Amino acid sequence: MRGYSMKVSGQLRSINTHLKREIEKLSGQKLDACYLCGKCSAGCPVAPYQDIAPHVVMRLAQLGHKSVLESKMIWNCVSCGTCVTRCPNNVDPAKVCEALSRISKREGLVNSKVALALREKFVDLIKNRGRVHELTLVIQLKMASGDWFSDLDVGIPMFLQGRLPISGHRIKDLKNFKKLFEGNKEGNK
Amino acid sequence: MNKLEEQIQEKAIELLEKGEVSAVIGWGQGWNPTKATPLFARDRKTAEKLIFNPFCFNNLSVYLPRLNEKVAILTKPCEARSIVALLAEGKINRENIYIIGLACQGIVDIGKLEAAIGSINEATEARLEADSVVVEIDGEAKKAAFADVVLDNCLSCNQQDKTYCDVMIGEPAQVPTGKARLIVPEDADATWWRTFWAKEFDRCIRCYACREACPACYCRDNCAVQSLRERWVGPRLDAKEALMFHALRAMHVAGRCIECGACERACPMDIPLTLLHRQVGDAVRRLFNFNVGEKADIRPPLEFFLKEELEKSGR
Amino acid sequence: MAAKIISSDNLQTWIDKLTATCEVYAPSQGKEVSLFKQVKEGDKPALNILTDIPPKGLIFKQVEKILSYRKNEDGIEIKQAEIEPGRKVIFGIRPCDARSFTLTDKVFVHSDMPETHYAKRRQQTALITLACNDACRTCFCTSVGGSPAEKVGDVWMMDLGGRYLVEALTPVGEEIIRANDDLFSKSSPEDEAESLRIAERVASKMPVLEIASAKLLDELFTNEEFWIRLSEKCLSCGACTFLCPTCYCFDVRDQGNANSGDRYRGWDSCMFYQYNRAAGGHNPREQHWKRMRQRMLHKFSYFVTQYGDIDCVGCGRCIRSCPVSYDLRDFLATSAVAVAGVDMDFVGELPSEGQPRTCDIK
Amino acid sequence: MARVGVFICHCGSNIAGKVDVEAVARESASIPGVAYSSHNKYSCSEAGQKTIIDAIKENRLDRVVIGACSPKMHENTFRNTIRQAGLNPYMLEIANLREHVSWVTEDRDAATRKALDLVRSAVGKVAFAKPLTPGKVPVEKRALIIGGGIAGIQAALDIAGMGYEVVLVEREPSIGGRMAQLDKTFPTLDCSACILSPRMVDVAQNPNIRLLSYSEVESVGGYVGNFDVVIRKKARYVNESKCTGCLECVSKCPVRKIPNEFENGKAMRRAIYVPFAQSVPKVPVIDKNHCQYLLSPDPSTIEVKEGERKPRRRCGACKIVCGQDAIDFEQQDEFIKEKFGAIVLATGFNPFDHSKYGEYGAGRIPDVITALDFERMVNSSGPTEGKILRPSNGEKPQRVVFIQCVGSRDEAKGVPYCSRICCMFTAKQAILTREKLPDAEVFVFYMDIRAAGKGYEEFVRRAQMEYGAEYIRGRVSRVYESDGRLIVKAADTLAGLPVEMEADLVVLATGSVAREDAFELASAIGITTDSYGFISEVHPKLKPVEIPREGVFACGACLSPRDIPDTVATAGAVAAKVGILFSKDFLESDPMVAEIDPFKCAACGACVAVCPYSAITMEEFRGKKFAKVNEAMCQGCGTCTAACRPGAAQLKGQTDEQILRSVEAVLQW
Amino acid sequence: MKTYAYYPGCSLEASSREYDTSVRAVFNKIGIELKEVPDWSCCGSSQAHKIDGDMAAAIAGRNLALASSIGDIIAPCASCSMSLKEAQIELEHDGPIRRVLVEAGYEYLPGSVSVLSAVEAAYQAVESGLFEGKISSPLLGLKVASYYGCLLVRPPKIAQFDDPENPVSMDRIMEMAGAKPVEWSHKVDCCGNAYILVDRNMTLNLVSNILNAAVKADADVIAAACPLCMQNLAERQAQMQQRYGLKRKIPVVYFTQLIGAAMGLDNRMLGLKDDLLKLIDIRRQEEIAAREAGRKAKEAEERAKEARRKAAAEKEKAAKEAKEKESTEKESSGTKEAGEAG
Repeated sequence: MRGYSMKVSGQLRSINTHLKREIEKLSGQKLDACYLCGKCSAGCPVAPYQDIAPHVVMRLAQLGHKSVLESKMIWNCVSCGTCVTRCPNNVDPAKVCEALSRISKREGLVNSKVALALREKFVDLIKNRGRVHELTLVIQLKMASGDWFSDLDVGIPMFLQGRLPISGHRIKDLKNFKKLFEGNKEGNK
Repeated sequence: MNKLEEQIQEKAIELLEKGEVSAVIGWGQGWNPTKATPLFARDRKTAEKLIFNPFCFNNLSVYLPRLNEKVAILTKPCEARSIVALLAEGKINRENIYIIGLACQGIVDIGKLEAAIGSINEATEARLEADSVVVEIDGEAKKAAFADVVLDNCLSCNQQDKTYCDVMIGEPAQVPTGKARLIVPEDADATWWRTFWAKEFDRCIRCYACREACPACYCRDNCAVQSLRERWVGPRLDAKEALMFHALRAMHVAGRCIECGACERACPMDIPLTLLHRQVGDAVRRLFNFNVGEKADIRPPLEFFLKEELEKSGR
Repeated sequence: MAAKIISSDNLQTWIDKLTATCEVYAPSQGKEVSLFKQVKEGDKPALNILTDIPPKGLIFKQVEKILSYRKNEDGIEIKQAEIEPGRKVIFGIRPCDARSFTLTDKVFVHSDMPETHYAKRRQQTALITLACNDACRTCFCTSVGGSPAEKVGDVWMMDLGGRYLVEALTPVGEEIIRANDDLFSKSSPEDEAESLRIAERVASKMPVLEIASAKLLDELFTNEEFWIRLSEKCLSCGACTFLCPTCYCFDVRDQGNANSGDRYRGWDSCMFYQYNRAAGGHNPREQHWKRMRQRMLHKFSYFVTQYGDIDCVGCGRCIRSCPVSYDLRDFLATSAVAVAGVDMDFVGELPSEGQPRTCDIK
Repeated sequence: MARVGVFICHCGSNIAGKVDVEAVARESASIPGVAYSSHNKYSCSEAGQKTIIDAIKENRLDRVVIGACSPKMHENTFRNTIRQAGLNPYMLEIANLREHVSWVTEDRDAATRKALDLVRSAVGKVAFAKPLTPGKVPVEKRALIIGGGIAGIQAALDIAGMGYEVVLVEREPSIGGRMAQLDKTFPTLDCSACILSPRMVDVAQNPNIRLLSYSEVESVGGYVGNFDVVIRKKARYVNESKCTGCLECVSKCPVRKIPNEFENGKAMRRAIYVPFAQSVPKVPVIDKNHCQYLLSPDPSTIEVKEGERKPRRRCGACKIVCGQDAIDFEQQDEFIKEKFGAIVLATGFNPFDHSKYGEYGAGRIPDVITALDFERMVNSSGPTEGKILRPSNGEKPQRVVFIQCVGSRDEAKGVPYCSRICCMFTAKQAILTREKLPDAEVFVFYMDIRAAGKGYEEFVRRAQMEYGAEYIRGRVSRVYESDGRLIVKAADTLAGLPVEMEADLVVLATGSVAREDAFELASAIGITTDSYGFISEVHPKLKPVEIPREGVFACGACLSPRDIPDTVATAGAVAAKVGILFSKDFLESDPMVAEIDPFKCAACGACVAVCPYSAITMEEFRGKKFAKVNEAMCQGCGTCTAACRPGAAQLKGQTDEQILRSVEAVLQW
Repeated sequence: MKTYAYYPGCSLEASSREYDTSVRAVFNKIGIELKEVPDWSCCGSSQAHKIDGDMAAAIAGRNLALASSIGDIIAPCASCSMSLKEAQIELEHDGPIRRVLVEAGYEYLPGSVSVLSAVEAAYQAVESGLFEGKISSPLLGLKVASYYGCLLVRPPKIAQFDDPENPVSMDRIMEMAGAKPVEWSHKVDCCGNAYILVDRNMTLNLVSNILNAAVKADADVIAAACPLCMQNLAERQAQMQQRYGLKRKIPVVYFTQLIGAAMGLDNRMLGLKDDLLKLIDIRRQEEIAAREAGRKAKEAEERAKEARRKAAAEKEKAAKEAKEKESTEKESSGTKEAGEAG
């Protein structure tokens, strides 16, 4: 098992309340409710493979420290819900990571291009067809990561079994469906 | 005299002559055949004047709290619940009351009757014939279908076979079916009600007949409304002040009112007060799952407090 | 001025013309209750009824503001309430109701301390009385000093069938008739005779009640048993007093606070507990039978002693509207017997039993 | 017309900093009824009070409004002030300009306006005030103590020591409570039983103390100085006066497999038992839910056919072996009615039920135990006779992990508060583990160490430095079984390392929760609790052992989680309070109680039904029924005034009229 | 016949067709009609809300709106059911999302549908006895590790189903199917979701932990209820054996496939591999044999017990008789004494 590398750059001079409030607004979480007990980090399945632990994300978010926007952790949260289930203060660190990753993208500080690609390609796919076409998604992500050869042992048999069909469904009412993507543009800026 | 009346008189005379009670409270003939009047029979002679017909609209239990003697009371099935409610509140002593339940076929709503056949002040005779009420006025017999002129309360009567009493006279009759006097539109909202009551209460002359006729309103002389100090209701005579009085009364009888309609029948201005009390009553039934006048050993729901209620309210 | 005749058609024209010069109030049958309502041109009053609500309130308002006060820099400013100006006519008032005003006048107008609001309004108002062509089941005016055709008010009328016999009784009345003289024609002696016949017939329909003298009734005061039994079924509400044309008790209450507010005068009822409650909580008429006794003795004894008349006009409204159908005539009959010292078996008997039953006034 | 004097206090800058006090005083002068108004820097100071007295005398004032701090603070002060000026002390109204205005309002103008409104309201109210006089009630100088733990024991001994009679009621068969279950106490590592047992014996031997064990309080009526209490003495089926405590009966009882409550269910007892060796009284109890004799049907109730033999009761072994004939199967619950002047609540706490912690196995994993389990385990009279063993296989653990804050500081589990004792007992248990198992590793997972107390921090440091307990900062996320061992998943938040550790025994430092079942009588006694169920005191600082019902006190962990020293200290405090109460022969009763106007009363009885203190009864006078308030019992809560329809019930000093006038005064401008 | 709206989700159309067919077959057999939500779209899964929470709720909400004419929704994919549940909570109050939906021409009536995962629906069916008499070939002796993963029970405030730390519903379902659920430690541990494409090492580590735990618990098969879990757990076992110390391969199937097998449904609809079908048979035979042996042993024990009891009774009787004899003698002597004293 690996340790969190805890690579946090910069110095603490004061608290960036602006960023802190933005995180609170986007995530809907009260950051100060967290007393940093570390139970989220302790239970997080992916934390040992990231740069900083979830409770450190929470601490940096409390400080409004910009370095958190560059972390990998905020991109690689898998939304498994373990942290929120066990948090003694009913805080949802996953939602905080989610909010941070959105800000991170806006600020151009994305640490995990593949994770970004995963969510963007995924949503693009839905937007264009209404449903996800797994094969297209896999190919697009392979392109993003450049890792073409792992999992071929899995993919090829699946393809041959017809579990990854070449063409997928498109929903009929795409026109109205697309409105759902536009409707809320203002609310989420 | 019908058979029921014969039995009533017989029972009353028996009770009086055995000395079991000092009075039998029932109905006698009023100044007009369509007007029964409460009668306190204290001897054979007055007991022989006891009657019972569809014009006996008074709820007699209103007299019980102020009496200090052992009396017998005639009661319609529905109004027996008033007695139960008074017992529940400890206002009357069960040992001092002998309850004679009467099988009732329904009571005539004078308002409905007058709407159907015109003023009945001058009636010379009134009787029930088959399914209709016949009133003779000026030698002319005017007829109205009984179901059309019966009280709203009688239409939904479910008390026939569970009258709270010591003795029951007569056989349960069939519940009449008919139309309500006033039909509230289904989409009646707060605004509708506000307009409605503003119009109705505009007539109120604050004679307090409603209050005095109400068995639950036993505060009577001490009514908060007429308090000389804290003026809950102002001196002006308008619908607003009247609403304050009636709303205050409705809240005070909430959980104790059996919705007998005595207040409405007492009102010289014909204000449909039962509607107001039925609404409050519905709320009580919904909130506390409580039916007034069902059990004599439970105090009214607004007079005690259960921890579960706090939990249910989510506080 | 001699009596005149007016046709039914002209009668309506007369009413319409009256509305042009003054406020005219006449009986009106509403959905729930009948009462005196202001008539607008073209309205047809319901002249054939005895209203549920007497016209008392037109002159003696149920609630009226008598003054307002306001605290300002100079102290307290008091503003007497103004009475609405303009002449009024109460049209088609029954002799009993008209007579009630003359009784109340004794208290409020012809006294050492006149009641200004009442007196002024009374002065503004002309009464056009309509004699009765028939008697109600509850009528008993003849027993209390009135009559169905009593000539009371400013103008007196009687329906003779298609035409009305009209007679001005006061200068005001003469003026009213003179103003529309063209609508009236001369009356004949036959008309007068007819009117007497009708009055006779109507009067004969009413019960003849023996009323004990004021003094004897007063002696009945101490007979508690009598009053207790009499009032046994009374609920002690105020319906009878509020609907009585002669009851004039009132109460004065303020609404407001230390800085500003209004003072109101409103009807009170001797049947109410609070009516008699004194400062400190003592109540001389705590039990409702004492209040009933007060009401009865006031009307039939004290008022008689003080003003010479019975303070009841026999309209029967208290009987009609009583929630427990209490019949005032019971009291009159039983008290008459009681003062004679007979035992009390009779209580609850109906004195009017056996009397002719009558129908709607035509 | 009333002559009201208005005195506005600056409270230094507390009020004057936000409220234009001069303007308020100036404007007040024009309120109808106000004859005099002024302002003062410190009204509660001696000089300030003198100004008020002088102003009252000079201006012939007959009632007073003081605009100052909360009436909780100085109402009594100012009542005394105006009493000195010759007024009835209840002709006073306080407008709370500090807590209700200056401390909570930002804007100066708004604050001034609000202050003036409150003064108007107070003037409106005081104008209708009436002089009130307190009544006098005698004091029954006996104390009832509910709960026989260390708190109850200490309070009983102290009160008895003052020479007053005490009745100590304990629901369990023996006194001793939670402390009796403990092995050692921190930070001195004294043996718990060794310091407690002598006190328990003292209780039994003290002639001023009557001990009612295996008893519960059934109802409480009455009022301060005069409580009427009914105590249910549950049937023990053993005659206490005959029993010598030889326990022969216990050894013969065949029903052996009943989880012993005293051992937290981790050992078995019999159907007739004493909870533990040092039990006081040392009289066994028959558990009627398990006794074979009591469970078998009573032959007298069974009908049998002729010729058949009636079945006999099963067992009865205890009765046979008892040399004193002390076993009495016919015993019934006994109801004892007693009068007391004061009541002391010492009902203690419960350990948190860790079944809410699914991540720690919710009680399903045998080797995850609670702190109380550990106490019994490490105690030489406990189920393992003092040996620390893995419950799953009875082996010695190689590594023991302690997890702190289980059922403490955890809002998601409904316990956001700190239980205060867990840091310390965990350190103690870590030390005991290292003492008994020198080869075993000890890990303590903590969030913060809260060791405020004499010698506490040093104790924790000793656990780490002398005894080698390894402390890791981080809340454990999960404990699960794998291959016969436990896996503890956590994170060292200081080092930034994930922790996945194998362990043999996990001890959960379960927090303290309120013993809600102890207060079925809550409303009758007048107990109010905080949102966690702990008894609320009147004031956390100034009245820490008083509860809102006068004459009732509370001590120990029923107020909030606390350790033994604090518990004993509060017990002593309660004893002092009871002593003060009992030092008087008569009490003054608060005159601000309900009164019922018999003229207005409709005798509906609603007030009788709602009165939480049973202070109202129905009386009859000259044939008229009406409700009457016992002024000594009334606590002035006002419930009856709300229930009273005709408005006959009024709270003196807070009448409907006064309230309406004060509301009206605020609304009219 | 009760009707549910059926929301298959994208994966069930492609990579997880056997989940789709087995769910349909099982529910059909117990008399529950599944009506596919017309023109359903993707639920947004765990990715859409990372881009824009409101958009995610809107696209999931569209499916709720489409389903509201049919009734409660069964969404077999754990990710889908979670997304739909989350959107439904959002839609219950009047907010921007409901307005966006209306603008796009979809109307959702609050309270009109509730969302169930397939496990939830099956568990309800078990509770209400719909499976009674439907299990024709119970999976006797088959040791099943029920794998719930994250989103079936977490976060508990949204899932509103079972215990988030120790769920038992799938185990109960397996018991109903005759199988033997095993207690194991990784019931609710995360498998890494779609992040296999983002961080292979991390995901493979997570998957190996789960598989190792199941093997340690001696399970024959893992029952899953999520296409993503399925892909992660089932497809990379060869790699696991090579690099992550997985002792043996362990079949991973959808829990509905196992129910189907227990109900004797046609394997063409279930898509179980022959190896597993064989294993099921073997376990069943073993279990039947073991039960038979157990029954015999028990009978033997009963017989021995009865014999002991008889012997004891006889002994007691003899002792009693002796005692009674003694006491009658005593009594008679006692009366004698009394008589003399009198």
